[in-house]
Amino acid sequence: MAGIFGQFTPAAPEILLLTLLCVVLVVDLFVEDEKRTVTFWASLASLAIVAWSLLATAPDTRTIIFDGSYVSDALSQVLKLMAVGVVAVGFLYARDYLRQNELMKGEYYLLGLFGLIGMMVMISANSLLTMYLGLETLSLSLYALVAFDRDSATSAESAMKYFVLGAIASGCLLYGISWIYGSLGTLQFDQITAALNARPANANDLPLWFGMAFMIVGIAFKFGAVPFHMWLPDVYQGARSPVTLYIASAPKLAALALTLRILVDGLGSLHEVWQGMIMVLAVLSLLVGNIVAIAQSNIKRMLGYSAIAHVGFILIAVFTGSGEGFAAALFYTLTYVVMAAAAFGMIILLSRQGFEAEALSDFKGLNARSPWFALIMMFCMFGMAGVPPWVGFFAKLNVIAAVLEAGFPALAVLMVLASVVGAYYYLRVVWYMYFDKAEDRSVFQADVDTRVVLSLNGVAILALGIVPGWLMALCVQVIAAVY
Amino acid sequence: MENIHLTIVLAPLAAAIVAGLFGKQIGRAGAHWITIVAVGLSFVLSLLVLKDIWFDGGEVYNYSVYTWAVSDGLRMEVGFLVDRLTALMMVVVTFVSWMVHIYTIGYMHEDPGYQRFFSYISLFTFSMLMLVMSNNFLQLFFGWEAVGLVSYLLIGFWFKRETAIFANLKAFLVNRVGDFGFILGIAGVVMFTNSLDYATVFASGEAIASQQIEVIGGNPWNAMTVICILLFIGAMGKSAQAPLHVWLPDSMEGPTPISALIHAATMVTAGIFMVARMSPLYELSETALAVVLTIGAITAFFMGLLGVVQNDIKRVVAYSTLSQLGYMTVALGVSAYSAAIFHLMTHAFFKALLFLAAGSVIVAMHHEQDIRKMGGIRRYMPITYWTSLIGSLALIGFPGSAGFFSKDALIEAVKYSHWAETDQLVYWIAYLSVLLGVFVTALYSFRMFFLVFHGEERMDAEAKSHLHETPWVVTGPLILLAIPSAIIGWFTIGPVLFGDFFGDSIQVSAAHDVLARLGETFTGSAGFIVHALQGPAVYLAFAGAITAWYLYLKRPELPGVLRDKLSGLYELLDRKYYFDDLYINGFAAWGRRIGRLLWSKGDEFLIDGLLVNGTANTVGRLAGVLRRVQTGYLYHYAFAMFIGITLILAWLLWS
Amino acid sequence: MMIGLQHYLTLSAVLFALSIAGIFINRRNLILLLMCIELMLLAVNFNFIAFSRYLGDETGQVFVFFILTVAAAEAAIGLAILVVLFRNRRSINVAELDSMKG
Amino acid sequence: MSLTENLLSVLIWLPIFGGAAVLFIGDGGDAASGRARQMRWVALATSLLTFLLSLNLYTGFDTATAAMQFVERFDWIDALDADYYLGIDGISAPLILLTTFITPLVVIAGWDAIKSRPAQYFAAFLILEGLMNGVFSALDGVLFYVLWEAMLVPMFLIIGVWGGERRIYATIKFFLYTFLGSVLMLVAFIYLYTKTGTYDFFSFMDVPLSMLEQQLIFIAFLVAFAVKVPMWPVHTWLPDAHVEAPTGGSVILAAIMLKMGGYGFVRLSLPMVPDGSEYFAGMMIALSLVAVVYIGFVALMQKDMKKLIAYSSIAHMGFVTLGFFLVWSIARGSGAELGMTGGMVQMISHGLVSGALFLCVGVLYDRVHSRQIADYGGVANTMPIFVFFLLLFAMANAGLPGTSGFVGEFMVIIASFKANFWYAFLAATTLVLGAAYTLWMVKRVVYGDVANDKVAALSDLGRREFFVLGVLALAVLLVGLWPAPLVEMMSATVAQLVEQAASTKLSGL
Repeated sequence: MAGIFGQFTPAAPEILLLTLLCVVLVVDLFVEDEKRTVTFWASLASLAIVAWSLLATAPDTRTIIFDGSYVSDALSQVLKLMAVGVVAVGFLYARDYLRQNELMKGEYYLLGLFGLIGMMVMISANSLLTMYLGLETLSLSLYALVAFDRDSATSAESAMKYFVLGAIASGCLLYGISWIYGSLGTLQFDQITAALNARPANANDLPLWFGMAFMIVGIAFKFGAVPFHMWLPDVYQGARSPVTLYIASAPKLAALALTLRILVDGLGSLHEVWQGMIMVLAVLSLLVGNIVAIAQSNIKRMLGYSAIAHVGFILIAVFTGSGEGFAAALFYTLTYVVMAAAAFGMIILLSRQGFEAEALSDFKGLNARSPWFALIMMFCMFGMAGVPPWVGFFAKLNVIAAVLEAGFPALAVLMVLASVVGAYYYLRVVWYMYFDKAEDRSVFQADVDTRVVLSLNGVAILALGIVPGWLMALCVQVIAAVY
Repeated sequence: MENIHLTIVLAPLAAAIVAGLFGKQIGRAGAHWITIVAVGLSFVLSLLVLKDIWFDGGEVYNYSVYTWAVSDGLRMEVGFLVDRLTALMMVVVTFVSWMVHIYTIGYMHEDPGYQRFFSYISLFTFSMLMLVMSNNFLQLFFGWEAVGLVSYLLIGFWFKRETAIFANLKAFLVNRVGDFGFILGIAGVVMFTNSLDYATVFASGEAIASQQIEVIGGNPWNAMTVICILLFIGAMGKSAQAPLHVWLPDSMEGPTPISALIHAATMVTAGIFMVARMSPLYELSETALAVVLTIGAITAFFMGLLGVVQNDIKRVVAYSTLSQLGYMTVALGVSAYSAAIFHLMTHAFFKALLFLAAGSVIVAMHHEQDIRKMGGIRRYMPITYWTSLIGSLALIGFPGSAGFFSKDALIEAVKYSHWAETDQLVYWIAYLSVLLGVFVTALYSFRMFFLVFHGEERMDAEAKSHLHETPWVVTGPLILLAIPSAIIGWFTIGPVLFGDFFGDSIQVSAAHDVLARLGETFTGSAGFIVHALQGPAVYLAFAGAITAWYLYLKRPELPGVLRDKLSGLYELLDRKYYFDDLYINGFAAWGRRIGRLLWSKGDEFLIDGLLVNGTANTVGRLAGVLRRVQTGYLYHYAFAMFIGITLILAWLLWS
Repeated sequence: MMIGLQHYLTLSAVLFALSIAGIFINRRNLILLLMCIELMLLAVNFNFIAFSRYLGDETGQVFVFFILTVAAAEAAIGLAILVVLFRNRRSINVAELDSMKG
Repeated sequence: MSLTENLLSVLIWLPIFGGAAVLFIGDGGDAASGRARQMRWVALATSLLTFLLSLNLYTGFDTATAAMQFVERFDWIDALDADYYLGIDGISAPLILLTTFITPLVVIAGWDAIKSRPAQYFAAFLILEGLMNGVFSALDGVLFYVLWEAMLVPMFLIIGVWGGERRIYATIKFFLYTFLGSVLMLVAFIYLYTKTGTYDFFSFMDVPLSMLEQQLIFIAFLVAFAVKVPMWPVHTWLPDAHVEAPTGGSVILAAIMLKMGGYGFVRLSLPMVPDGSEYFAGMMIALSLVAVVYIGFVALMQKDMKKLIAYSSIAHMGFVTLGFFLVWSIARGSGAELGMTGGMVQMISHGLVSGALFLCVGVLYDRVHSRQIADYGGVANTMPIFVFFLLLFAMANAGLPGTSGFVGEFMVIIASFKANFWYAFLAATTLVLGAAYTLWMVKRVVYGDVANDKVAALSDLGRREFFVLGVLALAVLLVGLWPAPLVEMMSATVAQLVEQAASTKLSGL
């Protein structure tokens, strides 16, 4: 590879993806609707290539290119691989749904790939500029994705909300960036850190803090942390399920990168300052997410609120500002993405021609219809609820451990109590599936490959819970390698 | 010898199991044969044991059969202590039980639960033997509860009868109240000796008596007193001492044979036996003895009175049992343990006899138990008549009868007891009630006797038509029981009371040893009779009998008149001093009320309603409120973000 | 008086605040929202230019170019969504976008 | 992987995989199908095999030592220093035996009583068995917690799927109640982990802790275990869960799951935070006595048989906690072990007796489909054999000597007298109360004349029911007449436990 890309080898995956994407774009122009699966397979193929290139070009050390605005390190490798993987899985789950609903357009896949580029850029960003560009690439494709069912009023509405609020958020981020730039005179994270350490003790930090506050707004919005979460439930509910799946899974990885890069790579030395803000956001998300989710009757919306709660956990892990904390956050995000993919995969599986299985009650009696997929969904629910032996438990375990290490026992207690409250709405899904009579007994229309992958995805939640060791070790190594 | 002991105990158990579990297979005859043979075997072997230990001067056996459990140095074992006291009890128990077995063949012959009944009474024999042969408190408690269980089963034997199943529940619960004290007493023993074994405990009696225990903070009591009283509470339950007597009269709901066996001869005397067995402990606590004495005296007199107004033939006998148990307890209270045991033995014979006789009448009357519907039965049932005459005479203490010796010795013991010096009040209570008790006893016994066997025949013609003597299986035991009731006193009083029959099995401190003092003047049975004729007791007995004759044969209308004249007293007696009302409408009802209160107010309202579901509902409501914030309006969302920004900035400036 | 950095910063801050206020005060139509967003980005640009001039460092101005581009793309997407919305709703009234709530 | 070395693992995984196999075989959607029959036999075979293998625990058990036996230890999660660490001692071995003994009976009892989704039913029980064995043998915090929580899931489904009318309320309540309890235990574990850097129980026991730490940790443990036991006032989930659960569920719940709480106290609270435990001992004793008396009265007034037995369970478990927390109020070597042994024996006995009683109620329920006492009366006329067993178990429940119920109560009462007369006094009230509520129920259900034609139509025990109850009856009598082997099995461990409880961890600071 190095031969072709030379010094840009670390960026090879992005470059490849972009090229392949254009190819897919062109191909898509020439296939008519009933052969759309070609686009699908093409996208999958390109994703495979990207994944391979990721592995092939993995630098053994932290390398910075493009004049210090682009970094490739262990963290980026892991996050990118995960992103590629989960996007691919999402594409697969989406296929049958799209076909059944006459939505089998190339746009879904193309926008998905564009979004992926955005994520990868964010993940590898080493300067605020790169970060902003990646973020916008991702956000713009997401806005479009949400609205891509042109005949759905709700999609359009949620897209509009998402767009406007997202614009505000990026505006805030930019404004923050401008202040940071103004007070430090640079955009690159490592230089920012250097400048921070170099600045005189008596310097007036107010502009810095001011800028940082606005940047945190941007981060919080991307993650959907309270009170910047308002868009999230509506978008989850309004978008078509495959889109929701996409939004709910991969972007969280990018958001984590965003957070870590800015707050740790860049502003790590201001830890004491941003710690407080993050904690407030995190605790609010934890409580609001878990409590409001109870009142939901639409499962996509419910999962939206549950996502907010999970974000609370992730942010708390970051808030500790310790290596354990970051490792825990990483582990949490990775596993959460797996669970979210499976959960929305199930929703897609239950949906069919002209029927969106988004009401909680649509899961009633699933055990009678398909014991196996009821089991899978149960895995997802207990996994998200943090009940062992499913992997979600270990995610929470790590975070709590980090919190206690950092010396906040009260916070730990609050977290576990919140997750008890949360357990209720996950249990309700299980109860609908197992204890109630089925309302419709129609058979699923998904193809074998989807079923297999979905099953593996669900089983992974359990398997990772029984042998979480290697993944934890990996997260610890990655974090150790970077920070 | 050990094997013999084991056989004595296990034979009835085996028989009970066979008759109980394989009743169908072995049939009715099989059931009664196997049990009768087994119990007979136990009886014969018990005689052997008694002979060996009494005449051949065999040694006392005290050994452990197997270790139940060991924890923290406390050995909990199952073992036998066979000394003279035990041997005597064994003989009495097995003999009466054997008689009752035989009798049952006739009494229950048409009952569907035939096999079950035999299995139960054999099981009872086993339990009772375990109780008397125990050499430690654990096994004592085991036997104690086991006999209680069998009594529960047998009182409720006719479980279709509402009254019967009420009575057996009542019996079990009242006994449990006693056991409540009993187990605490055992715990106390363990606390101070860290052992359950009689020998060890008795050996350290002095040590216990020298210690104090603070039950109510601030005023320590003598440990021995506490322990003895607690144990005695158990005895009060089993031996139906006031105020825990209420179960015994109701227990008459059970078939008559068990009334004879369990509720007259053996089980109810377990308490007496227990206290006698614990004599080394009781001797060390004046207070405990005083309590025993008072309770016994009260029971002896007042329960006797109740017998006068009863019309159910069995209930009359039951109340007489109560009062006789009172007598025994009194004897314990004056440290005349051997007298108590002696009376226990004679009482076992003549009371069993009376019950069985009553049963024989009941059978003949086709389960009619109301003595007002009887009369003049003498003509039809000569054997029953004569045997029950012997029984009644023994009961009232007619000179020469078994009851006479035991009861008179007992009264003498009270009269000359050490209480005369130490505590006048207790002394007079005891002495008077045993004396007056004699009169009362005679009165109700002969009231019943005359009403049943003499006077005009009040039963309807139908009943009269097939009124005839009962078969030999019924009369046989009557005769066999009549013999000891008549004569056994004559032969045994010497050795048992004044001889050194009991040896070390009963220990009496010299100061208390009234029997020894009486013994100095004792010149054989005949002399005893002569001596007794100078005392008031015998004449009181005659007086009672004569009154009965006058009231119920000579002037049958008088009782009615008296009842109207003394209606208040009659009411009191008829309602049994309102004990039942107190317990049923008082304790039981309040217990249920408390339960309902705690349940509905405590559990359902407070804990579940407010705390548990309350929290859940609060969270739910909170969710309902919070979700309203999500109005769906873009500008509200934007506003929320704006708030967020300002908050963060505020936080920043503030920190 | 000489116009210095803080004046620029103040101006951009005012613009920024105005744009946010505009977003949540305006209850009529979406076009206004889009304009507010543009305004917001311009405020940011103002900041960047001012800083870059002040620091004598071009990065800020480069950034501004990127922002302008992105802003254009953003506007395009925003309008596209607006069109879709109008096709489905026959209205672009912000106060009617409340089919999803709670 | 030889059997003796990895016996515990076998006891954990054999039932779990057996359960998976049962799920795999399935029931063809019809309880009567041949498929279902195979499935049942597989389930039975698995549980029986597990039981037979578990007997090795008894035969191979060394009663002389208090050390862990049958130990297995492999690395599990290096990142957390959490190991797959198993081992048993005198307090866990009997409980494992109890588990493996009860489960086959439950399988047999549910044989044809379960009509809907039998495969999932039996699978749930088998998996549950494996998890419970795991809880009793886990010696690593994470492993323990994982199994402890995982246990809830099958039970949650068992109650929810096969339960009665209010099953959903009951099962959600059960899950959240117990979940709430255990998460605090998790926090405590993690806190100890931050102190020791490992989840090994023994390092938890060795690490010195300040009084405040110990008190807080004790409370965290307390919430977890008090809910499981359950102790007053966190007991209210139990009656609902019991009433709504299917017979098998109630049996497992009462016989084994409640024991988790008591086990937790002796395995974790006492040795890990001795000073904290001592500090709260008074409160614990008080709560235990409240359970005995208060609950005794409440049980008296129950109209529902299952509810009555459930409440009596609470009262009996009161004896367990009482026995455990007497340790500090008794002079060493004069009964502290007695109380603790009594508590342990009481757990085993209660497992047998309450399980048997729930099975008895199940027998009636299968025939009449009512748990209301009022719907019965005079059952003795139609079901003599059944009544024989019911009476036996009722008497055991009332603590009659000769039955297992007596052993524990006797020891605990004696020990508590040594501690304080009034402890013993209140504890002994169970003699009256226990007899009252148990026998009053028996009176109303069993005795009297035939109450209605449903009772008249009752048929006596079938072969399977007879076998199940018979086996339990034998066990009850065996423990009652000769508890020595059981007590001996525990003695060494109990002695060491008293040591640990009486020693202080403050000095290490």
